[in-house]
Amino acid sequence: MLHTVNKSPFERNTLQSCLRLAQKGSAVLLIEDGVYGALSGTAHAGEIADRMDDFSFYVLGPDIAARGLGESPLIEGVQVVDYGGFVDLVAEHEVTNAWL
Amino acid sequence: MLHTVNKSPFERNTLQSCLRLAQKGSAVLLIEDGVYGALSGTAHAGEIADRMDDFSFYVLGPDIAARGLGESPLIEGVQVVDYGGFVDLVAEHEVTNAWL
Amino acid sequence: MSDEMGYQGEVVKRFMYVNRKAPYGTIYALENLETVLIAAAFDQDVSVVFVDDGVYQLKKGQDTKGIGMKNFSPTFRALDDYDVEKLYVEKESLEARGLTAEELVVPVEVVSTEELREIMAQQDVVLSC
Amino acid sequence: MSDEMGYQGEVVKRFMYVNRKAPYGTIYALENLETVLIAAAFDQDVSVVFVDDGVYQLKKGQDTKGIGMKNFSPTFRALDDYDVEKLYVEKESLEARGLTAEELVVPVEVVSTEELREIMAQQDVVLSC
Amino acid sequence: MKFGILVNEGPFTHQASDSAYRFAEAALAKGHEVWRVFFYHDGVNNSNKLAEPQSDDRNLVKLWSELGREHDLDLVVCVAAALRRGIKDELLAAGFRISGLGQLVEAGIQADRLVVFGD
Amino acid sequence: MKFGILVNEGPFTHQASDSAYRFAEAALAKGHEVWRVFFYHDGVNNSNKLAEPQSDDRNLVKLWSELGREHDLDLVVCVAAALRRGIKDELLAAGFRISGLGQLVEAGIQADRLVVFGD
Repeated sequence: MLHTVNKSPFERNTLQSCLRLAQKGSAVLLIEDGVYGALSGTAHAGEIADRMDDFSFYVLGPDIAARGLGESPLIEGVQVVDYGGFVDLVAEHEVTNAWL
Repeated sequence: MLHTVNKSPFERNTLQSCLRLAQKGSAVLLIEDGVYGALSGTAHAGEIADRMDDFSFYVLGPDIAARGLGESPLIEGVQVVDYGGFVDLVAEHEVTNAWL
Repeated sequence: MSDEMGYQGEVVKRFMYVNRKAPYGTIYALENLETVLIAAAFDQDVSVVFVDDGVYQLKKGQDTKGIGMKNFSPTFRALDDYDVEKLYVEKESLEARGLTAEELVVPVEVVSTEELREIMAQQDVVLSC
Repeated sequence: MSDEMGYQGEVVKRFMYVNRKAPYGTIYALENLETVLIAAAFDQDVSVVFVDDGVYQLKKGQDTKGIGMKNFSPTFRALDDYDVEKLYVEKESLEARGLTAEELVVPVEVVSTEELREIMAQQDVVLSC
Repeated sequence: MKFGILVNEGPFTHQASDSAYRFAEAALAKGHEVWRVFFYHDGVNNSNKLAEPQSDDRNLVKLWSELGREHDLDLVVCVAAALRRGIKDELLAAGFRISGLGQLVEAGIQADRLVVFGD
Repeated sequence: MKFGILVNEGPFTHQASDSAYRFAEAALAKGHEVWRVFFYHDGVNNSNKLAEPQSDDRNLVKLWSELGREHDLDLVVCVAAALRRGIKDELLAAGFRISGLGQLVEAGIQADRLVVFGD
């Protein structure tokens, strides 16, 4: 299953809920304000860094660039995709679950 | 100053930010989904219970009743007001700050 | 895919609706419930999940007269008439809010986080809100 | 009340705009900025505060071409032309996000939570979003 | 006392407009003046007269219009926010008018209290 | 592959409609089919042809209309959500149609993937 998260982990509990309820082996794609969760060196970086063995993490590049984070270090192992890569991820997984 | 909080403390960081940035002696009124913060016996009850000496806490009764919490125990010291009481609180404080 | 044929020969899929938001503060709970009813009317295999603040949607004793909004919680009791019988509530979400299953407007199956993960993994379509 | 007379004999109030939301995910940051500019045009005593995810509004290097939205961060640099010079960023919010003042598009005053409480307590009108 | 009210969200989607309406009603009942209600962000959608909620639900557009008529309220819809969202004069319910953001600043200046309802 | 897309928020207020649009565009560019785009909740506001954003901003209503025309997309606005919010036939931009929630369920059944964008 592919899970998308579009909320900042600083503002809402969405990322936490996704990571609690997603099965190991799932893919998690961070989009919109969710991309802040992919940054290393923040107070919430551990939420993803600690689960690197359980999930494949992706982040939407255009949303990273829009927010001025193009040069900011991401958590090691998070893969950057564009909208085409987003489409591929949806196609590769039988179900997509958007955590709103 | 009167502060209003309309978000659930389970979902967002709004109540925490309000309590961090409000001056001691301020009044805090919980409305809409913010009323969940006034319940005792929840995982977030401590956020308000621990600050009872610093702030005067109020909760909007109609929002409590709407959510089926009319019989639920509130944190000790939280005062229930109706919309008229909300108006009085605004009138009594020179400034109202809505934490959205 | 787990598609199977319904009694009219139509495709039946497993639809899961995940409710994570409290009622009344926003309209999502109400409008999501409308979607659940329609999916059931289309004879799909519908599950409804309540996690996080979504469990508050089911709290007994809602009285919305004071806020002028419509109390839609009785509609949850109509789900049974639509053969929507798979209602799951996450134990952890319930406990964090100091609630018990007895305080909810309809009978639900209280499941662990691990059980819910399993159920969610078996769906064809998941709609969270 | 702290009303005083402006240069045209009008009432001047202390308006504080508190930005707590990240840019682009929602429109609040952009539309709030429009309000700040208008308040300044009315010769009010305007302060702008950035806390929580609001500090992200000021991050340098925003490039919105890929999402098709307008990059409004340059407008923060125009605040100076409107004599909006009181820009406060909470130190705690900045540090939690691993950011420094050098990474922001405009010079700001980085203040402690305690200092911000004091500044907020002196306002006549506070608009948070 | 003179109150200014700011409504930042559309009807139905968030409770903000409901809360603002109940607050305005209660303030008027206590003899206060509601000096202006300003609709910003999605709040501009509160003025759309085509809104037709289910018959057993409240109609916030009508409620605001009627409260405005009874108490001669100044219901101002922000022009910039409205244009963006397709709220034009031809959609305005009775009692609403479209004007600039300056009207919000003016409410902040002239009213004794400004109370904000939003998301 | 056949994609269904659900848009839950209005234009401008949340990025949801932008993200959905970019996703649809990318899916079409890769040769996938966008079987239906369903607009629910505040998403119905994406169909309001009166929307007039600033000239240097994107116009999401037009973008959806144009994408719909180029690729013969089925852009469906939920009638219940639309009525409540005052979106009627006379406001519909080219290419949108109003229909029932069953069209969303049908998208879930018929499409290989349903992707949701919202708040």
